[in-house]
Amino acid sequence: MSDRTEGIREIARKWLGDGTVEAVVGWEQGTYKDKTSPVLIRTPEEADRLLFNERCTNNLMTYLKREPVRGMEKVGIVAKGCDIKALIGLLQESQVEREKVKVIAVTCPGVKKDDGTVPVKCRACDVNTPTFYDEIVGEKVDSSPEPGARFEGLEALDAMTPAERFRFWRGELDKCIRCYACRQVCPLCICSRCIAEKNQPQWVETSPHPRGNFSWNLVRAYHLAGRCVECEACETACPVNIPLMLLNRAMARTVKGAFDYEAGKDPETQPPLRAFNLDDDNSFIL
Amino acid sequence: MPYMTLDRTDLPSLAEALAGRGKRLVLPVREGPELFYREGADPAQLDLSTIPKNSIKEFLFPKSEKILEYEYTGNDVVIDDVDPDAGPAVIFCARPCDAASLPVVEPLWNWDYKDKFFNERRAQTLVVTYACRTAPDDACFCVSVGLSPSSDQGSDVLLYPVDDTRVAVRLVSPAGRELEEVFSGFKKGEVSEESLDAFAKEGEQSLADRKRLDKVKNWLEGHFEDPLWEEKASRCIGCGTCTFLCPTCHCFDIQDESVFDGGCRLKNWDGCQFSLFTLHTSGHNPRDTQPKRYRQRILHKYSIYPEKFGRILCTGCGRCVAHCPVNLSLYDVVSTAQERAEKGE
Amino acid sequence: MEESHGTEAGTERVDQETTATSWEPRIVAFICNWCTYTGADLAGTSRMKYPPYVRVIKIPCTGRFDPLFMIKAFERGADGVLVSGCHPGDCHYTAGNYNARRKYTVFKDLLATLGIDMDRVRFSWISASEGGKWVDTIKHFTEVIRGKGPFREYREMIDVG
Amino acid sequence: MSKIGVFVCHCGENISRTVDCERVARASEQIRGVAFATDYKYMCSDPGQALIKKAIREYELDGVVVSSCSPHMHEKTFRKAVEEAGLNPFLCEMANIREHCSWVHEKEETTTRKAIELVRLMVEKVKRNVALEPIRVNVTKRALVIGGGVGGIQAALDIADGGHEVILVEKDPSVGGHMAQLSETFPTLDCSQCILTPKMVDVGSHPNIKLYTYSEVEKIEGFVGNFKVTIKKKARSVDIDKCTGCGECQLKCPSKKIPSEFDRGLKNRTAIYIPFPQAVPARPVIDREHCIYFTKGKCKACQKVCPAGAIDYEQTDEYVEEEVGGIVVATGFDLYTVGEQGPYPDYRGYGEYGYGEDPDIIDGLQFERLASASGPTGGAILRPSDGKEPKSVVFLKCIGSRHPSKGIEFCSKICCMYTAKHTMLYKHKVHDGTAYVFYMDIRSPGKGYDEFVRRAIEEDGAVYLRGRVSRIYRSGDHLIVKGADTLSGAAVEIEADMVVLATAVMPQPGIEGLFQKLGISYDQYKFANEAHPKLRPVECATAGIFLAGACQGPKDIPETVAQASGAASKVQILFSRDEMLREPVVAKVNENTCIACWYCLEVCPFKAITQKEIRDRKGNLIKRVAEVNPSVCTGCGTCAATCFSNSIDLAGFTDEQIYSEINALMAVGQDLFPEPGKEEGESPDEQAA
Repeated sequence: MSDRTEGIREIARKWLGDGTVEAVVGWEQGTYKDKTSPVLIRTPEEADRLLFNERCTNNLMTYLKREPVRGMEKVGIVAKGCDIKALIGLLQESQVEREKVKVIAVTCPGVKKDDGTVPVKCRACDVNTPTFYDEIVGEKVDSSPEPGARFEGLEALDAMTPAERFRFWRGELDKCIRCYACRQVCPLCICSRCIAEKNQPQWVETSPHPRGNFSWNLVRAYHLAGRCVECEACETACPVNIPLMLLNRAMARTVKGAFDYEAGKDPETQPPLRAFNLDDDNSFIL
Repeated sequence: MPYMTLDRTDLPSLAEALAGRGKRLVLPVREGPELFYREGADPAQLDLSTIPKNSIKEFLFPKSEKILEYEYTGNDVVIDDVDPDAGPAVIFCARPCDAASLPVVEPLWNWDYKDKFFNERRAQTLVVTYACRTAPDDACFCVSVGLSPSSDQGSDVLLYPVDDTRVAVRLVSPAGRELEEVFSGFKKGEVSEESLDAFAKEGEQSLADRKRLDKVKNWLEGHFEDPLWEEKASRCIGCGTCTFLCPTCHCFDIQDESVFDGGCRLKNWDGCQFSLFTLHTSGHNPRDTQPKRYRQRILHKYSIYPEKFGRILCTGCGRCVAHCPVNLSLYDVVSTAQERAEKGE
Repeated sequence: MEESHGTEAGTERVDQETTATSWEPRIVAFICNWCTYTGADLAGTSRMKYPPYVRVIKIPCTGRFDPLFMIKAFERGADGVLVSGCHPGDCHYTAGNYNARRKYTVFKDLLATLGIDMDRVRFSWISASEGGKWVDTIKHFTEVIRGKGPFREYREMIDVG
Repeated sequence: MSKIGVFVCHCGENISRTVDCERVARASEQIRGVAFATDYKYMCSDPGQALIKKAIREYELDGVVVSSCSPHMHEKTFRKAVEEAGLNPFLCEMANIREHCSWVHEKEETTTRKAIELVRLMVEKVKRNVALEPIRVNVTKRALVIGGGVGGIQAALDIADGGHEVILVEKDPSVGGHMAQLSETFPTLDCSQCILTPKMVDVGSHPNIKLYTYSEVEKIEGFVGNFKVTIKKKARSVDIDKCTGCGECQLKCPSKKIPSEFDRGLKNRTAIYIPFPQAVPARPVIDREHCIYFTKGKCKACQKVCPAGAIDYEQTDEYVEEEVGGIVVATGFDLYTVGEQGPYPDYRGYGEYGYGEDPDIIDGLQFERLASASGPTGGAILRPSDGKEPKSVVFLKCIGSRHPSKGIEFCSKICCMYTAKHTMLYKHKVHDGTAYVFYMDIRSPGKGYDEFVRRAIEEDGAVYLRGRVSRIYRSGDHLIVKGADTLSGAAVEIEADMVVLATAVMPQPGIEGLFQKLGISYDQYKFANEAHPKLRPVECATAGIFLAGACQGPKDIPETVAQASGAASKVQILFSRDEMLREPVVAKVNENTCIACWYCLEVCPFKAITQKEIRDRKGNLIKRVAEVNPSVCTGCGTCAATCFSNSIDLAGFTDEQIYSEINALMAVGQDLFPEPGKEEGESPDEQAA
């Protein structure tokens, strides 16, 4: 990992030094346990704060949508393959201009969660060595996605009756406190005014009561259908430990099955809810 | 004066005995990798291994609470007051930093307006606190704000886990002392006052490297505009994790929810890190960037609130440090302020 | 405590509805102006008969259907929700129904994942000439909802909310 | 507080037979914001309307709900009445308690309750209605016609004769299209060129028609009444203003072995050429792909002989912009590829029939050229391989058409007729020859059409065999055609001198590119879609664009011409006013919260949404947002339902309105269905109990 760290610092120093970018978004050592923290580096001297290790879990692409990064003419960003999927989503939806963002891709053998376990996204990873970037650091890491890993969490859910599923989700969603960490940390929740914050009319009640929570979590998952790149940032951030990725992955599975689409693969494709085919599945419409 | 001790294994039974019939019982239990205070959980599942992820705030100031109802009849409207649904409750094995949050926020709920919802709950809630022998988490910094791992502030009863098997009992408040009988029923032995002092010392010792934050207030008052805010808080994503996990954050929002002919008014948690928190109808937002919002949070906790109510609005529980999705550490920010104040910067 | 946000009267009303034998299904139908609405008109001019528990909310096109509508209908006590528009290829606006179909595809799976009983959600294409199909659809859907009874799971959330 | 009026109609007894209309009115009175409610026998009658108008004035109503029949029946009536009383017509809505209630339910409590609830929903909606003004759109009274075949020619002439300017764009060097290639036309056997040529000349000389040949539509912007078209004039290498059309250049051109497109390869042409003698304009064009000067760098024979000095090798593609108000699309058809490969990669072709390999296997248009007096053989039917007169000709129908395994399911419609015509033309010229026709069905509806086919069979002795051909192969001087006669059940083998394949009618290859520029939809075969297959067969769903001819589907000449005149008429209707009024049910963007993800732009079926830049006073770009062009928007609302942040709303069906309707489904305590006679002011609790 240290060579990756050195590689990132070197490119950041160069870009910041020659004015290629105004700033570089990367990870630095955090203050709590072994956590890392996103950091905005503005001078070549500060570049030595940047690092890469297996605790670089945050998807930094979320900073592209907010100030001060959003307003910058040119910005460098350090990214794992999975993070770059989010960039591809943002490009598809015209939220960033490719020329403005310089990507320092880092090959990644996988990261570890706070509790030391390996996230599903790493077990299912097909982009250990990124293919979409401006510069890349780290030696090549071959991808060998574990078959079935991506949707394995859905099996238990599928096995339940609808009533059991409903009870399961009531139990989970009632916990929601509407801190919106899921939304704020998500690189693809791009609305400047979330539907949950629009009150004329108030489609999604903001109250963290069961009804409001059910609507909110449902709408969040729906609005990410075909867009979520499964970076797991939402689930990682959730302070009440709602298994949000179950919903996101259920949507990913639907989109794959119904439209043969996977988010974050190709900036030239149309997200599925922005297009249609004449021969889309019609079997469920009576 | 000696203090009675109980067997640690008797804690679940004690919890049940305290709750008795009809009292709501809140205690920490494990859910996945973390602990949470939960109401109605099985006392046998009591887990004291670390500090829970949520604070006890939600049991006195629920995340959503109905405060009135209204109904239209023809073109008139009838408003009905609503009483808090607040039966007697026992919060069992709260951490000292959680218990200490109660006296911190009480003046707020009883300032220009006496909030009957908080007050009624507070009056009916017994807080039995479980002192920390050593800091349960790297994020803890209670000593920095004048508290300690065995602080009795806000507690009715303080339990000291003096060793692996015994728990000493100190009845702190009058309400706590009224329960002597219940506790005596579990009495197994005694410890001296000195051993509790030693316990407290051990706890404070475990946080010896934490800074006292006594100069932060002054520093903040002179550094409203400072590069520190941008440097630390440009990473803030503006979620409500820190404010909602915080035992002392108390902001709320009022929402009306209506159907065809009426509805109700709710008081819901709100947080100063949301961009909408200060958004005016005109579209103007006086705190228009995340660093400004973050500064406000620190200022409120360490300067404005102390100015008004004489107490720092923080008990050093460290939840905002440990659970921030982007690892933006409040302790890091305020201790930096302290350091700079000490250096005269 | 926090399970007490519902207005009292609302709670009573729901209780009354769910327990009394007088419970009537509440079906909300979001239908497009050009095909299904006109088809339902035809059912009327043909004096066909169907159960009176459906409440039609007219939208110009199924393209206008936002899944938020369905959720709000459930929040307001619907026991079943129908969305119906022009057959593929017949859309007055050429493609609104194709866009709608994509939304349905995604949203129905999401509802199913969350444990919503999919018998309570129905999508159909009913043209302006299919008065009979409208009648059959409503009859059948009403029967299904009657068989299921009130949407207790969702109404529980209404009670506490 | 709103002041809504509710007017409950009995519709004679149509509603009151099953719905207690008086009770509906009384219940409506109790809805918050309702200032007046009444019931009446016939609300749509003059006294009924007068009652509404009076109430609007008397109670200063700011919204009206007429609770009666379907809005499809009387919405216009009541909105007009409301407008006459000084209220904006869009503040009136209808609750459909007849078609959706009284007529479909029995007389019982639930039926009246449903009627009350339908009124309640509509009252809640109307409270959120806002006054809307019709959208006015200026009309540029110039038309664009794309395609210079018979359809385009007819449309252009009709519009021009109506007194409006027409821009006619044709991709080939001459107008005329496929009809110019035909010999005679069914069912009258009149000479195709004889009837078409005068029209071509008219188009070339009409003072109101601006003709762009050898040109293509490059770009289209704008909307109905206000299109801006960019036309690419391909470099012709000949200055047609100087050129006199004398033809010297063609005679001297050394590159003479280029298969003529017009004669479908049965004859050769030169590199500088006029496609056919009657071409309009009768001016040559240099085919740069085959021109020796352009390929090898020297020659210039044409320039040397041109007496007018019209040859211009330096000419480049030129782009011109034209502003038009309406567009007629008449891009016509092409024939299905018969060989293995062709311009339609999705279709398999008919390799087994040997087209393109054996010169005596030709398609229908080639036969037309053989039979044409102006064709390569001067009208004599001679087989291409050796110029001998074929004594037996086999005609195969449905080549491509009605053959799903080859990729096409539709019937090409004209082949039955033209094949019958071919057999007749053949028999009229080769009296001792035999024409065989393999067919699946004979489809000859149309004036004089079936009689025509019968004549081919009965008078001219064409041998019709019902079945498909499995294989065609050469055996010495003959082609062996193996097939089946399904009527007799026998296998058939015919020694033919020539085979003619009636290939499917397909859209022009690549035409979808143009359709996409126009923003009009097309089917799986790339035929343009009409707005409604029966009632709006000439219009496209996109306002201001009309269809003529085979670009929409297989059509014969009379149909094409009729539709072209129809399209021309539609254009002239459009041009009959200086400005158009459109229903204001259109979408509107909330620029504050739009994040420019362009979902709306992509899902809009009408290309009504564009990107707009918001700049500060100094001109710096602040942000981009979506913008709806109200002149183009048709109000489907797909954008509104697709926008994640609800930053687009649809007037008339706003989120607020729909929300209010849904919200009105639930009440907390009020008795929603009070019985008449019950005292007011009773507490809800008592009522509930």
